[in-house]
Amino acid sequence: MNPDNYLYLSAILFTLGALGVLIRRNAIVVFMCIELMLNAANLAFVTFSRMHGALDGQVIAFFTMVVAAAEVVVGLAIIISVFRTRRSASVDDANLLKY
Amino acid sequence: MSSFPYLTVTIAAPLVGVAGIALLPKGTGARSKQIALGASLLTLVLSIVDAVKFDVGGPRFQLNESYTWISQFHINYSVGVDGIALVLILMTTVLTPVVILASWHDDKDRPRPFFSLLLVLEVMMVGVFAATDVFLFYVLFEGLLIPAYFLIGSYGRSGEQKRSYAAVKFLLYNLLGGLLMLAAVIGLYVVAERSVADPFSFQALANAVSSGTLHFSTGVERWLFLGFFIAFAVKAPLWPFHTWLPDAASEATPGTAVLLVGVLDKIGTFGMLRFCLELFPNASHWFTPAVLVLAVISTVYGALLAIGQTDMKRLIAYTSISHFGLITLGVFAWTARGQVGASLYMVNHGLATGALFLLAGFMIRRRGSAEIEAYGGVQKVAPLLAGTFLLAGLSSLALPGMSPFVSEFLVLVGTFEKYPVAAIIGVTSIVLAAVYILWLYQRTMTGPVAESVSNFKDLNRRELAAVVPLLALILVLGFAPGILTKYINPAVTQSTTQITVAPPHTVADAARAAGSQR
Amino acid sequence: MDHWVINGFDTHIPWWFLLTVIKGVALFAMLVVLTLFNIWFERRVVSWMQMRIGPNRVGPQGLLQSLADGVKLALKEDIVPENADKPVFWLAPVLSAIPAFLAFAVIPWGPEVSIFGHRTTLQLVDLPIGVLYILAVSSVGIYGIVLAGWSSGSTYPLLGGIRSSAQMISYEIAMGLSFAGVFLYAGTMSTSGIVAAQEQTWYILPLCISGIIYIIAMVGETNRAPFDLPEAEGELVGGFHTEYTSLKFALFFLAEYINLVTVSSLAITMFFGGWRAPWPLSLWSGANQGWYPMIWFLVKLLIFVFVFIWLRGTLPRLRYDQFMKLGWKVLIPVSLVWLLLVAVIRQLKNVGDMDQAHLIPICLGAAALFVLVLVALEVRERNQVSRDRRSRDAAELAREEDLEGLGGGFPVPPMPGQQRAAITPRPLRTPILAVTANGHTPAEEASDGRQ
Amino acid sequence: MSILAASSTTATFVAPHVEFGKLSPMLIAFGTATLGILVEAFAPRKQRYGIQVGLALVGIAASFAAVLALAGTTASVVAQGSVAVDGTTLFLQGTILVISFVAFLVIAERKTDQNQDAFAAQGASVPGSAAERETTRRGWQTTEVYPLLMFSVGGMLLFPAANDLLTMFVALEALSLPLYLVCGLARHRRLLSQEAALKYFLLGAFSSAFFLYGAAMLYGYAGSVNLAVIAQHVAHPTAGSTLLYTGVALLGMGLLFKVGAAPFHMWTPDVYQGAPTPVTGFMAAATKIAAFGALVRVLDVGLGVNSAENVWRPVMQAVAIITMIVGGVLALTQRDIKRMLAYSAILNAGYLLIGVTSTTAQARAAVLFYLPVYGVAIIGAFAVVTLVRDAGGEATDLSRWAGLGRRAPIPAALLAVFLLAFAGIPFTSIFIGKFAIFQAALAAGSPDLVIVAVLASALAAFFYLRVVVVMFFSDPLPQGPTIAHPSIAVKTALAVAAFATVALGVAPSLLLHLANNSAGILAK
Amino acid sequence: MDTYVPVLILGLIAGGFAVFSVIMGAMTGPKRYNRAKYDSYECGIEPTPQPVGGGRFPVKYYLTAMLFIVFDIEIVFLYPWAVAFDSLGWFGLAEMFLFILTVFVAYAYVWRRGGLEWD
Repeated sequence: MNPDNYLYLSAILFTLGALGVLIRRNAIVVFMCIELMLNAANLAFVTFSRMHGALDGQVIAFFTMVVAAAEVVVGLAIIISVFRTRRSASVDDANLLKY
Repeated sequence: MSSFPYLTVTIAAPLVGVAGIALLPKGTGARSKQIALGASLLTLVLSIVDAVKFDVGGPRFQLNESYTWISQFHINYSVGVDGIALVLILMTTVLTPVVILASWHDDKDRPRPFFSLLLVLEVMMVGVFAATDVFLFYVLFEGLLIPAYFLIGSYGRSGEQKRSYAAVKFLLYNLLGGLLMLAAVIGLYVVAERSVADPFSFQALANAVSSGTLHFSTGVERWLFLGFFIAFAVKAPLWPFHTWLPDAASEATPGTAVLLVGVLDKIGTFGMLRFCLELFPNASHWFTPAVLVLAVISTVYGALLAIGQTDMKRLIAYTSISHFGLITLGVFAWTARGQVGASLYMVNHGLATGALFLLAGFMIRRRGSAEIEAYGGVQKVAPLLAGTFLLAGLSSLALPGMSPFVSEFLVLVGTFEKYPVAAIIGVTSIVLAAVYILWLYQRTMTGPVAESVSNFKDLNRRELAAVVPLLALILVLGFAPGILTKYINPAVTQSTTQITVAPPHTVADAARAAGSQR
Repeated sequence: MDHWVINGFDTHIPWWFLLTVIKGVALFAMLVVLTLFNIWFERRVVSWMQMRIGPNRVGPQGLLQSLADGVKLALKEDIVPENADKPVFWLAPVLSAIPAFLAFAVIPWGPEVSIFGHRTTLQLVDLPIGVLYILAVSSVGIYGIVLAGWSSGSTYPLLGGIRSSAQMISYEIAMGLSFAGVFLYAGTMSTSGIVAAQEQTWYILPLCISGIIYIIAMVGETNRAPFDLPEAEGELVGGFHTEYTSLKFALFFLAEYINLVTVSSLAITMFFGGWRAPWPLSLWSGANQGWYPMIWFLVKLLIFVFVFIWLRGTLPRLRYDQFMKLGWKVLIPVSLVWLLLVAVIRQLKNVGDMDQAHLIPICLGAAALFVLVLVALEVRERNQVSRDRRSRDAAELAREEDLEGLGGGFPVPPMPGQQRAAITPRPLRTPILAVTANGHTPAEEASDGRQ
Repeated sequence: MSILAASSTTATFVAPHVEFGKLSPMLIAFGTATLGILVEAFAPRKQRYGIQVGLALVGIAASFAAVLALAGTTASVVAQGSVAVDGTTLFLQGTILVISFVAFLVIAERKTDQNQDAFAAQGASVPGSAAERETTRRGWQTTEVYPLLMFSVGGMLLFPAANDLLTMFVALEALSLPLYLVCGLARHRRLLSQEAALKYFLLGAFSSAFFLYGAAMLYGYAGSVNLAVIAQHVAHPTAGSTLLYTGVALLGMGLLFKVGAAPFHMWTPDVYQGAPTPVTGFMAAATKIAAFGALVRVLDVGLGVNSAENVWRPVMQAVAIITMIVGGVLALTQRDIKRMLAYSAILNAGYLLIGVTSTTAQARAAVLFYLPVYGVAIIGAFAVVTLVRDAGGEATDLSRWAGLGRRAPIPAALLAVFLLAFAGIPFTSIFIGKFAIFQAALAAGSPDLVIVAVLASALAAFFYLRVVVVMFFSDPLPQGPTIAHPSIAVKTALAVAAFATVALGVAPSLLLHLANNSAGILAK
Repeated sequence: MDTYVPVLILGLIAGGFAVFSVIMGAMTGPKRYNRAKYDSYECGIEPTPQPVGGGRFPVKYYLTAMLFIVFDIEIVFLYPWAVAFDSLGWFGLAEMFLFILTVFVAYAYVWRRGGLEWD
């Protein structure tokens, strides 16, 4: 299969994730969209890795997974603590800080 | 480079007072006044020593000192004085003890910071006149805003809204000007770095400009000129950059106002004379018509507005704007006579307006109001006060025999040689000056004694001690201006020599003028 | 690639494809049949252990009982609760059944055999990362369970689903760690490679600890007794599938039994020589060739299934905290340390400059030290926890829990007479006004904070 | 990377060479953090605070000693090409460590708030709940803050040193993730704090996703994430440059977010305001240093400044201008001092970007000089903010600060020094920094940037001075905030910050010299 | 991609079967409406109100999930190491010791701070 297609898929996923971050209001959904973006990057890395015939990209994907996992842990901790105090995970409800 | 750092010692002398004030034990803060007075008098003595050491016939810059400061940018701590700087330093060191004496009770019960700030301000004022490194000049030029800012904002008239408004306005105007100058200073450095070994040294730069080693492209020179000029125009308030001065001068304590108008603003005209003309002669020439228009407008506008004022201190501030217009006129007249007059005027204006401000301050302190309406018939209750006030006023309107007369005359004559129209319009300000000064005197001092004035005390000994030296100086210099011109003339001659575009005959004029003055 | 034309057809279907389809269908059929058999087997064996008879009516010895049950389930009403999230509720059983089948794709049933004159291995597909694939696919199965619990819109299934997933992921770690030792020895992740590497010795011998850990973990992983907490009838009714009926319920059931077979097969593949014949039989060279290995594999599988049933028949169910503790505080550290020990031994062997006689005391010493540390940790922990508990002010905590509505993290039904803070669905974009303990709303607090 | 590349081509495995000595500053920082976790696990609750603070300070000092020991060694790329240890790296690492030390002194402060530090007793407890009151009453502390911040410090040390994009990404996350958490742990005003953490996290993760995708594009372009290899491909293009441009743009967005440049600045004011003030100070100073270090390295090493100059310079210049305008204008309207300082941080990022866009060695040196002086001053400023307290924590609203100069002359004077420094008044370190940057920019031929910067400075002076006006020219409020008497640690921190701000304004030569010497050397 | 075709085939068979079952179950079974039947099951008492949209979630499980992630990632790194163990030699062993040690630090922390307590 032509590797370009994987890149297109990756770009689409990344764009979807980015749009989701900008449009969605629920912190968890926003967060999931960010994970989607990270995974789109992973897909791109792996595809390029295959195109270049080297394994670097796959190793990078490993590291990205680790980082994404750490991000999940931290992010969920924050979201849950916010949710516990406000009973809401909507980003719009987090509106105490304004200019 | 002289063996003993006379200038540095003079500059740093007030710091002795600051240290003394800082070391005062708790509860004895009131002693700061005496310490400050002592330190400022010490500085005065030292500056007189400098003047004595200064060889009138010698090279232009003397008492030079230079130490590497920031080698990465070729910045040096270098000081040195020519005649103009020297007389301005003398004026500063004279005014400071007078101001301290006059401000004896203006410290709002926080004497330590007040007098420390005055002394720090003196350090910077003396330093700025003595600096021969462009960067050092700039740093001090900007730095003295801070003590002045706190003096206006913390110790001025009551009514914090207006006071802090005036302080902020003062700082912002000057800071914006200063930042533009910073850009120009850096620009100058970047350009000069290529051809001048010591790109921040004023002497090196001036020499390079006059010898042609340092050549700016026309556009660059004009931009750099503008950067410097706007900063100086804000400082020496030239219409339309003047609006901070009436606010600042009227909100500050009389002492601060004296330093503000008497010394700080002189840095602006001093800077024009030294930096704009000598470093950017071509651009200065190109801009001269515009500058002259501004100067003339300032002169007339300041005078007209002064007439309309109801607040004494604002009135005096506006007279200063008018006078600064004249000084600028003299600076940009491109004649030696005009420039000598302008330099002389800087000193004389400092003394005359200083005395006027102080006396107004004494009155305001007694009455608690700066409104002219609130006074009347003071001369019957406090003849000494009225008498000194009249003297100061007359000197401000440049009555012959008083020192400002000489300088104003020289400026107008010098301008007339090349720009007669400007000079003629400038003359009208003399007429207007008579109006505002005499009318002010008439409204406050003569007539029936106002109720609130009836229990006025006359000047006490401290106040007399503050004012009398100034008036004495005005009279002495009025009759013997040569005391100062002997220092000023060589400096002007030498600087005009350096301005290559200046037509050669003006040099001869200047020499003649110098001779005639003697 | 060679394309053969099947007689009478014009279409070019490669043989390998046809073979794959055949193998796939066979695999599917066998799994379904095995499930039916295992259900019957379990009921009979448990009855036997409990001195009962068990199903014996439908078919010979009741063998068709499971089939009959399946038909009965298909004829029951398919109830979807009102509170349920409908699409997910439908999706969940499908999502849990498919991975169960898929996991089996890489299990080797035997060596190369000849089918219709074509040589092929008795394995659907031989992936180089076979074991990883199994782990990945079986993880997807967890989604089925969590989603089933969540979408039911009911308390017990939710708890059951979450508990179940917590349990599965907890034991998955121990399971994964136990595999690492196998990879270390085999040098590959391919299932067939691992089987091939066990030609000399089954890995259960050198990797005994790994094997034991895996066997424990696999029971936990399949939610089987004594680890069948998610379906603890006393606490949670039926667990995540409480609200499921009819064939959707049957699918969960199916998935569970297939998983049982899968993990057993994996155990056989990883530790018990795969399709290889056991020792005395392996002396006969023909035992590991042709179709015979499938027999050995099935026998081993049945033994494992029997062990599962045996456990269910004899052991009481663990409490949830005991169960999690076993997983986290025993299996994981033990397998990690074991892995390191294995690695050291292996490396020493590779280098070849170590007398094996020295090795055993070193390993034992290290293991003993480690156990001591663990014990110390646990003792201190216990002391600390009990201290903390004792010193807590029970009344205050109780009040806080009431207000939070989460009794220590779980939603709890209200006590009689207890007033519960009303939770109403809130329109979007308005600040929520939940009352916090000190009587201020968060919004108030926040605005206080801004002063 | 090369590990696997090697093993894929040849069967034999060559153990990578890791220069532990050259990595020691980072290793020490991460090691300290790890030790901190063990302390958290095994030390009795009462002693944890003391041990943690001591450990962190010792760790930072040891790491700094390692930096000093490395100073002067030849610039080299170590750890299989993933970390560059050169003049710039060591300078920035040293700076980060000094600033962290000062920041930790402020973070560890307990005397100002009834023997409690600035962090919630338990991060998980609901604000205002009985559980929280109980934990507070018992004096429990979230001492995890110290190891967390040490991890962050480690990440900051690695960030400007990273020589490939993967290492950079990992470092970016290592420095960000702990900060996200710590931001949400303020003892007072937890809701604000948690909101800040949430926003910081979401936007930070969003930007790091951009960074990563940019790295992926560059990997596709050059076949490697190593900056030097990318530079080679930029210099001698072998493929179309679409991937390069996309990659650089996305990468740039990620980095610009971290430095707080407009239009990626949205998080800054919220996070600065909501986070515990000592942490805000740390973040404002150290993160900025690390991020600018990384930015400079990506541009200089990765893009090979000269060849790709035309691609990114105009864009960066535009960003610098927008950043200065946004920072300057929005700061004018602020009533909260922390928020005001946040916008001022954006403004300062704009100044620094001027230095970044000029690619001369002078400009690099100017940036290197500006970073430490700004960092020290901003830490000092936030440290003063921690001292002005109300019943509900710090009184950050400007109106509450009226007349502070009279009630507490020393803190007010210190803050005035820092604010005047930000305003670029002569005799302060930041004035010299600005001078250096403007000079470099003019020499590099961008007078337009300098003009905007000058105008922005004037604007900035206005809002800095407003604070001074409020403090010194207004009469004190009758029920004004109290001024906490800090411990010797905070006093030291303040003294160091103020001294450095003034001393480096009067005698900047030494640091300028150091910056000049460090800037030229970039290991490639 | 050929390697995954068999998996796809098996997946199709299994998926087909599962979907077929679900649909069959819905079609073959009888439908007799009864209000109580469609309520959530709660052992016969009035069901507790369930906030719509999963408003409640037992937070403690979050901790388990978090721990799982840590160890799962550890496993991700262990597997390649284990497979390539023989060629990595002492270097690989030492690195893995360091790695596992680091994870153990986190593990000890979680253990000591009560993260491994369930009730």
